[in-house]
Amino acid sequence: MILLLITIVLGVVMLIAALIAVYNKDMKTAIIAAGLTSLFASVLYVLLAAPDVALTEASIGSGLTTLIFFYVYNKIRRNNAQE
Amino acid sequence: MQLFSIEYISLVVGFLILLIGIWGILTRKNILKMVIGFSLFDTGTHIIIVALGYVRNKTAPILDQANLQTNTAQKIVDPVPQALVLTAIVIGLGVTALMLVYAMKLHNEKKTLNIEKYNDLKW
Amino acid sequence: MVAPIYIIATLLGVAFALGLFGKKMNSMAGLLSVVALGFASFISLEWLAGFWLYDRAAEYIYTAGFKPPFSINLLMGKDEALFTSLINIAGFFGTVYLWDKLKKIGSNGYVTLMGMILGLNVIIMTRDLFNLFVFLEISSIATAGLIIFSQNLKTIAAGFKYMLATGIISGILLLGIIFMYYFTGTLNIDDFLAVHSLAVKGFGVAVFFVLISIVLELKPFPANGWGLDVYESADSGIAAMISAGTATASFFVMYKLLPLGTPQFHMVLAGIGLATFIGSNLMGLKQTNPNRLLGYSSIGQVGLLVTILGLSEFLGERTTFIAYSILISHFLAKAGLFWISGIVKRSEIKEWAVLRNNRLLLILFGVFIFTLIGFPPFPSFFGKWDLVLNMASNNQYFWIVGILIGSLLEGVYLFRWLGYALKLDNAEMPAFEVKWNKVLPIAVFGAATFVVGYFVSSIHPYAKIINYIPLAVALAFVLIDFLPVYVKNTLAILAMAYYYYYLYPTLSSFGAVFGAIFMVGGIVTLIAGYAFKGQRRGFYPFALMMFAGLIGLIEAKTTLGFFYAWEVMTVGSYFLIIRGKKSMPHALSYMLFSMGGAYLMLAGFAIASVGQFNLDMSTLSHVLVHPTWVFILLAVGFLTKTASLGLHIWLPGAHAEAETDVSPMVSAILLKAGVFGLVTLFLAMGDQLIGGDVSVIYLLGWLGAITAVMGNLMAAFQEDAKRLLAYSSVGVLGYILFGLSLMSHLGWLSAVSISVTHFMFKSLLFLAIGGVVWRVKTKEMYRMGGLIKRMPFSFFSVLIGIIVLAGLPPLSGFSGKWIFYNAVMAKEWYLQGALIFFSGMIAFLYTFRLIHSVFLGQLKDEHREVKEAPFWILVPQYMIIGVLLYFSAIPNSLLKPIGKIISPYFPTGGLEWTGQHAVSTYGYWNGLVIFYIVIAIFVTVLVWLIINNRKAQKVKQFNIVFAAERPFKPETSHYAYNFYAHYRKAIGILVEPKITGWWEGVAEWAHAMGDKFRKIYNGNGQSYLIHIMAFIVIIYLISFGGF
Amino acid sequence: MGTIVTKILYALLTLFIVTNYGLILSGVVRKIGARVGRRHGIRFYQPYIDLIKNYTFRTRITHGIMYYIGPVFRLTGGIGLLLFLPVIYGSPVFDNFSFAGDLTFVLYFQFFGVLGMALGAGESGHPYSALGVSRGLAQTTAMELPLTLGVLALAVQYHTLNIHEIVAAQQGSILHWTLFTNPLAAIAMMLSFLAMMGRSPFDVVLAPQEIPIGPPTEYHSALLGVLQLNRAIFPAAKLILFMNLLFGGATNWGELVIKTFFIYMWSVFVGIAYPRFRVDQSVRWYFGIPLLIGVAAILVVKYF
Amino acid sequence: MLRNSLILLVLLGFAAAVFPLVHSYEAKDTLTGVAEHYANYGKEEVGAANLVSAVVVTYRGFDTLGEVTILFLASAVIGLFLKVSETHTKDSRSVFFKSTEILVTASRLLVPMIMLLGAYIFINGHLTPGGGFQGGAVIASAFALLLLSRPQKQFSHKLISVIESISGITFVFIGLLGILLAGGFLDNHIFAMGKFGTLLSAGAIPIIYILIGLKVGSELTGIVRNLKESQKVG
Repeated sequence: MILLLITIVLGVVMLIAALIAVYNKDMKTAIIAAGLTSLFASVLYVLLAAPDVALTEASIGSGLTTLIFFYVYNKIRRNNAQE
Repeated sequence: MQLFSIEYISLVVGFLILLIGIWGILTRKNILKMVIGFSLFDTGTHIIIVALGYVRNKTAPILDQANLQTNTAQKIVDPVPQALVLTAIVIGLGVTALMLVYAMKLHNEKKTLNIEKYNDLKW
Repeated sequence: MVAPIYIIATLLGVAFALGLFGKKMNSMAGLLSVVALGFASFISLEWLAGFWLYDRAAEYIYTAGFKPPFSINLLMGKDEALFTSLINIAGFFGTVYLWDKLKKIGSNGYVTLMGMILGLNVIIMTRDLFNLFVFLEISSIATAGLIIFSQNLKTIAAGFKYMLATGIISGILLLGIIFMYYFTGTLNIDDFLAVHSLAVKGFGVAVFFVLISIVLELKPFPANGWGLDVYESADSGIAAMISAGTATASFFVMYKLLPLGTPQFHMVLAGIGLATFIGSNLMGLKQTNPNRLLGYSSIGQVGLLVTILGLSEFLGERTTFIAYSILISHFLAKAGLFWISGIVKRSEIKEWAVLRNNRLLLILFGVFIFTLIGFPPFPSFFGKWDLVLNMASNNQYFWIVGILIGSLLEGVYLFRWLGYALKLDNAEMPAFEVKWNKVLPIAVFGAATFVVGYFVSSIHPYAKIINYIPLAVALAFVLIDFLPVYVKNTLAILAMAYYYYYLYPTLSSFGAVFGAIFMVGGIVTLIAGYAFKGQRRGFYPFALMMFAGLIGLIEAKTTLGFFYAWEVMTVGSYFLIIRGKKSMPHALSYMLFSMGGAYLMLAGFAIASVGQFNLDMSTLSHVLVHPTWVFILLAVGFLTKTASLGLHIWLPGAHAEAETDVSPMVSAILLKAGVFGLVTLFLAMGDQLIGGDVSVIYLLGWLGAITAVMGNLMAAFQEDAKRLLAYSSVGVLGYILFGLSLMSHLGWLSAVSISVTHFMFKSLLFLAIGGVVWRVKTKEMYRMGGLIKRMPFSFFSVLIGIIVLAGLPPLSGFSGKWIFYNAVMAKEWYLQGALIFFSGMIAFLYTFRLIHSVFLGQLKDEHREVKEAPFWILVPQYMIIGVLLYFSAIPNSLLKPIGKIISPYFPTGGLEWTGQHAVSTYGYWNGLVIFYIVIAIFVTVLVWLIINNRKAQKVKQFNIVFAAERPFKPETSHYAYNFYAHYRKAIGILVEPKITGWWEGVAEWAHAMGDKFRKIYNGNGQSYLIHIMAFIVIIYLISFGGF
Repeated sequence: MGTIVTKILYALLTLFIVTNYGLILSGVVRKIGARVGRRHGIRFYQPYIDLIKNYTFRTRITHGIMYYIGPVFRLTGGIGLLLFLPVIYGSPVFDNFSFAGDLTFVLYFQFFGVLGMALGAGESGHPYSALGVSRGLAQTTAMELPLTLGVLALAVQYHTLNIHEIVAAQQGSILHWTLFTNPLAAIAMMLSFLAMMGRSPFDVVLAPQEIPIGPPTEYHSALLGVLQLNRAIFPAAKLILFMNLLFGGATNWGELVIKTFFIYMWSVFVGIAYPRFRVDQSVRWYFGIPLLIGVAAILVVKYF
Repeated sequence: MLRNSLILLVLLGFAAAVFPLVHSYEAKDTLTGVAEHYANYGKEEVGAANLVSAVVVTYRGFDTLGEVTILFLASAVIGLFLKVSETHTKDSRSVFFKSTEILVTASRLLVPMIMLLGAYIFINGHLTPGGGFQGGAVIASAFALLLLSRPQKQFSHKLISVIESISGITFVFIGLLGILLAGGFLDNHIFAMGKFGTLLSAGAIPIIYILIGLKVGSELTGIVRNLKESQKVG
C-alpha cells in the first residue's frame, strides 16, 4: 500500500517538474527541472523492480544529459555575451 | 482492471510526460526548450516501456538468491522491456547530444535561438 | 557464397578501425572504406546472382546462436539481396564520388558514411522489429551527420529540422513496437505476420503507429518539408546517397511490414502515396533550384511506389515486378541526376546550359531524365505499362487517372529542365571542372539503366517478342557519331534500304503503304542530309531512332509493341526537333502533347486488354469492357500526333523551327504515324456510339472538316514560310482524318492516296523552302522576294508542289479531290464536304502567297548574289517531282494498288478502271487524256505566243508602270507583308489564337496551384513537426474513425 | 486514230465559233451599257480592233520566264475549260473532250487559269498586280462556297456529276430546267456567278480607277493580246457551263446564243445597279445570304 | 494564440489515438512468450545471474552492437561538427567558473572512488544490476568532474579514440569468434561458462561488458571534451 502512495507522490512531482521544465522562462531552472524529472523517473524504476534501468536513467538520463545541457547553455550564453 | 496499481499509475504518468514533452516541442519557440521537450518525450516513453514490463508483486530479474533460480518465470518481472529501455535511453542521449550541438552551431550562425528565424529553406 | 553477416562485420569493423587513423592518413582511410564497401557490394551481388540465376533458397542468419524469436535473426532472400546490393552499390559509388570531400573531412566522415550504409543494410535484412528501430536510428543519425559535411547555415538548419522530425517519428515507432511486444509477447516480424489480426483493439493501434512512422519515414505529402530541405541544402553527393539509399531502404521496410496493415489501411496508404505523387510533382512545376526540384521529384517517385504497395492486392504477384522496375529506374536516375548536379554546381536550372560543355554528361543527363519518366528502352516503361494494365483489369480507373496525371506533371518540369540544358545560351557561364572520380559513377549508372532496361524487357512476358533490331541499330550510331556526315548518311540510307528490302515481303495491306512512306520517304529525306558539312553529331542516332519507332509501329504484333514503338518514335522526334535554334519551347510543348497522347493511349490499351488472353493487336477488335471509351482514348491519343484542331498548337513551332531536312521528316513522315494509328483503330474497332446514338466517327468527321478549314485559314495569315507550311500540314491532316471517318471505299482511297501525295508535296515544299531559307538566312516571307531569278530550280519545285497541294487538275493532287467528291456524295455528308471544299479553296490563298512572296515580286538588294539551294537538297526534290509527274500522268499506278488494299475492308463502291479512265458511281475521270490535252493546248498557245512575241526584250527590275515614277528600293514595291489584310478583316476573328490561349490558361492554372501548395513549407522547423503530428492524427481518424 | 483527228478539228471549230461569239458579246454588251447611259458607245466590233492592235505592237518586253508563261497558263485554262464542256447537247460534233472530265474536273480546272495569271502578274514585280491578285483570290474563295453548295445540291438531285446526263435530265419543257426543279441551288449559283464574271459589285479586282487593270497591269502587246483572247473565251465557257447546269443546255447554236446572252445580262444588270464592294465587304456578303441559300439547297435536297 | 489552440487540438487527437493502448492495458500476472523462455532457460543457456544483462548482451547482442555504433556515430558526428583544435590554446578559459579550492581537493578524493565504482559496475555486469553502459557513464561522469576541477588539464584526443576503436574492434572480433567457435554471431559460449554466480561465469558476457564499458566511457568523455574545447567556429 505504501508503495502505491509513493508512486502517486512521485508521479505528481514528476508532472510538476516536467511542467516547470517546459514553461519556466529561465533556462537554468528548466534544465534542472528536466534533470529532476528523469531523476524521479529512476526512482520510479526502482519501484517497478527494474534496478538496471534505474541505474542507467540516473547516470545517463539525469547525470550526463543535464551536464551536456549546461555545457551547451553556457557556451551559448558566453557566445551571446561576446557579441 | 485496478485503477490504483503501481504500473497503471506509472503508465498514465509516462503518457502525460510524453504529451507534455510533445507540447513543449510544438509550442516553445526557443530551440533549447524544444530539446528539453525532446528529452521529456524520451523519458515519458521510457517510463511507459518499463511500466509495460512490470508484473504485479514480482522481484527484479536478478537471480542472486537460490530460490529464484527454480521456475523463475513465476518469480521475476519481464526482463525484455528493461533490456530495450536500456538501449532506448542511450539512443536518447546520443540524439539529445547531437541536437544540442546542432543548437549550438545554429546559434553560432544567427545568434538567435528562435526556430522561426531559420526559414531560409522554404517553398 | 560469403555469409551475409560479413557485410555487417566488415562495415562495422572498418568503421571502428577508422578511429585509429590520424589526420595524416586520410587517403589510407578512404581507400580502406572504399574496399570495405566494394567487398560488401560483392557479397550482396554474389547473393543476388545466386538467387536470380541459380535461384537458391532464401537463407536465415541467426545471431547469438539461438532460434528466433528468442534472438535477432536476419534474412537474405531474393528481395533482400537485390536491395542490399542497390544500397552497397550506392555506397560504393557514393564514396568514390565524394572522394575529395571525404579526404578533407577526415576519418569522421568515412565513419558516418559507413554507419549509414551499415544501418541501411541491416534495416533491409533484419527480421526483428526493435532491431529495425535501432538501425533506423543509426541511419538517421548518420544521415544527420552526412548533411553537415558542408557546414553552412542552410545545411545546419536542414540537419536540425531533420533531427527533430526523425526524433519524433522514431519515438512513435518505439511506442508502437513496445505495445506490439506487450500484446503479442514477441518482437519477431515473422511472428507478427502470423498473428497479426488480434482481437484487442489496442494491438491494431500499435500496428498503426509502427506503420505510420514508416510511412512518415518515406516523407508523405503534407508532412515532408523537412525532407525537401535536406535534399536542397545537402551536398549533391550526399543528397544522391539519401535519395537513392535511404528512400530504397525505407521503401523495402514498408514492403516488409505491409501485410501487417488491414486492407482498409492499404487503401489509405495508396491514397497517401497518390497525394504525394501528384502533390509533389505539381509543386515541382514552380521549382528553380535543381536540388530542391530533384527532391520534389524523388519524393513524388517514392509516393508512386507507396501507391503501388497500397494497391498490391489489385496488382497481385505483378506488384514486385512493377515496384522494382520503377524503383530501380528511380534509384539509378535520381543518383545520377544528383551527381551531375554536384558537378554542375548551379543553383538555377536555367543555368544548366553550361552542361553542354561536357558532351558525355549531357547525354547521361538526357538518359536519366528519360529513365525517370519511363520511356523505352528503360525499365520503368514496362513497370508503368503493367501497373496501368493490372489496374484496368480491376477497373480501378480513378487510380489510373491519378497516376497518369502525376507522371504528366513530372514530365512537364523535367523536360523543361532538359530543354534549358539543351538550348539556353551558355556563352558567359564559366565551364565547370570535371574530375574522373565524379564522372565514373554517373557513367556506370547511365550504362546500368540500359542494361537493367534490357534485362527487365527480357523477363517481361510480352516484351520478349518486340523486335529490338532497329532500335539497336539507331543506338549503334551513337558509337560512330564522330564520323563525317557523308559517311554516316550513306550508312543510314543503306541501313534503311536494306531493312526495307528485308521487310517488304512481310508487309501486308496498310503496312505496305505506310511502310513505303516511312522508309522510302525516310531515305529520300535523308539524301538531303548530304548538304550538311562536318560531323553533325547527335542527328543520326535520333533520326534512326524515329524511323525505328515508325517501323516498329508497322511491325507491332502486340499492343505493347505498338506502344513501345510509339514512345521510341516520340523520343527520336523530340531530339530531332530540339536541334533547331529557337525550338526549345516548341519541342517542350511537342513532348508534353505527345506524352499526354501516349498516356491516353496507354489507358486505352489497358482497358482494351481487360479480360483478354493476350495483348495481340487483334484483341482491339473484340474489346469486352467500355469499347467506346477505348475508342475515344486511342483516337485522341492518335490525334495528338496528327495535330487535329485543339491539339495542334505544338505543330507550327516544332516544324517551323526544326532544321532544313528535319522539317520534312517530321512534317511529312511523322504525322503519318498518327494516321496509321487511326487506320488500325478504325479497322479494328469500327464505329462506336456514345450514349446509344451519337457516332464517334461522325464527330471525328466534323473535327476533321473544321481542322482542315481552320488549318488552311491560319496558314493563309502566316508571315513565316515554314510556319505556313506547318499549318498547311494541319489542314491536310484534318482532310485525311475526314476522309478516314467517311468509312467508305472511296473515302479511304482519297485519304490514303492524299497521305501518300501529301508526303511527297510536303517534303518537296519543305525541302525547297528549306533550301531557300538556307541561302537567304531568314524565314520571313516579306524579307524575301524575286528569288525566281536566283533560284529557278527551287521555284520550279515549289511551283509543282503548290499545284499538287491545291489539287489543280493536270497533276495528281486532283485525283484525291475527285475521289473525295464522289465519296462525299455517296456518304451524303454534304455540309462537311462543302467545308472541306472551302478549305481546298483557301489552299489557293496560301499556296499563291508562298510562291509570290518568296519567288516573285521584287528581288531584295542583299539577295542579288544569293546562290541556288545546295545541290543535295535539290536532288530529293527532283526525285519527288519525277514521281509526282509519273503519278499525275498515270494515276492508276497509285490508286489501283491502294484500292486493292482497301477493298477487303470496304468491298462496295470502288472505282472501275479501264486503262487510265476511272468511272465511279457518280462521275468519270481520265487522268492521262486530261494530262495530254492540257499539255497540247499549253504547247500550242506557247508556240503561238513565241511566234508573235519573238523579239521580247528583257527589262530590268524596276522598269514598271509605277505612276511614271521609278521605285528605288525593292522593299517599297514588294507587296507581301500581311498579304491578305482584307481577308483577315473579314473572317480574322475565326483565326484568333483562342485554343493556344486556352492551353496557356491551363498551364497557368497548374503553376498557380503548384505555387499555392508549396506555401505549406514555410521553412519553420516547428510547423513541420506540427504537420507530422497532424498527419498522424488525421490518418488515424481515417483508418480507425470509421470514416 | 481517225476519230482523234476529227475530234480535234471539231474542237477547233467550236473554239473558233465561241471566240468570235465572246468578242462580239463583250462588244455588244459594252454598247448596250453606253446606250443605257445615253452615250453612243463603241463599235460592236471594237474588241477585234483592240486584239489586232495589241498583236502588232513593235515594242515587246518581258520580266522573266514566269511573266512570259503566265498568259499561256491563262489561255490554256480558258480554252481547256471550253473544250472539256459539252457545248451543244446531243451533237457528237460539239461535245468536244467532255468524255475526259466531269463536273468536279471543270470546277477545279477554272483555277488553272487563275493561278497562271497570278504567277505571271507576280513576276512582273508591280505591287498593284500583286494587290489585285490577292483581292481576286480572296474574293473567289468567298464566291466558291455558295457555288460548291449549289453544285453539290444539283449533283445530288440528278445523282450524277456527268454534265451530259445533267443536261439530258433538263430536256423537255422549260419546267425541267434546274432553275425550276431546284430553285435554291440555282439562286446560290447565280449569285456566285456575279463574282465569277467580275462585274460591278465584285469588280474591285480589276478596279479601273484604283489600279490600272488589276493583275495584268504590266502586260501589253502580244502578251496582253493573249489575255484579251482569254477574256473572250473564258467568260463564254463559264456561260456555257451555267447554261448546261441550270438552263437546260442548248440543242443548237441559236438557242445557245440567246440563253448565254441573257445569263450574261443578269450580271450586267446587277453590275449597273450596285456600287463596288471592297473585298472584305464582298467576302462578308458571300458568307451571309448566298451561303444560307446554298445550305438550304443542300438540306432541301438531302431530306426531301 | 490560434496556433497554440490548433496544436492543442492535434495533441488531443494524439491522446485519443493513444487512449485505446492505455485503456486495453492491465498488468500480467505471469510472464508469457519470449520472456518466459528467457526466465526459465536463461540460467542454463547463458549462465548470467543478471537476466537483463543476458538479454542485452547475448540474446539481443545485435541490438547492443547497434547501440554501441550509435554512440560511436554520435561522437564521430559531434567530432565532425566541432572543429576541435589539437593544440591547447591559451585563452580557453573554463566554461563554468574558476575552480575553487574545495572542488579541487574533493575531486582529488572522489575521482578515483567514482572510477572504481564505474569499473566495479561493468566488471560485475552479469551478476549485479548495471553493465557496460552504466559503468561507462559513471566513468564519464568521473572524467567530467576532473574536467570541471582542472579546466586547463588537457586530455589527449588520441588516447580516447584509440581506446574507443580497439574496444570496438575487439567487440566485433568476439562476435565473429562466436560464428567460428560457437552457435552464431555474438554467441557467448566461446569462453568457459564457469560456475553460475561467480565472477568468471557466463562466457563472453563480462568481457563484452568490459569492452562496452571502456567504449561508452571513452565516447562520452570524448563528447564532453569536444564540447569543452570546441573553438567558437565562425
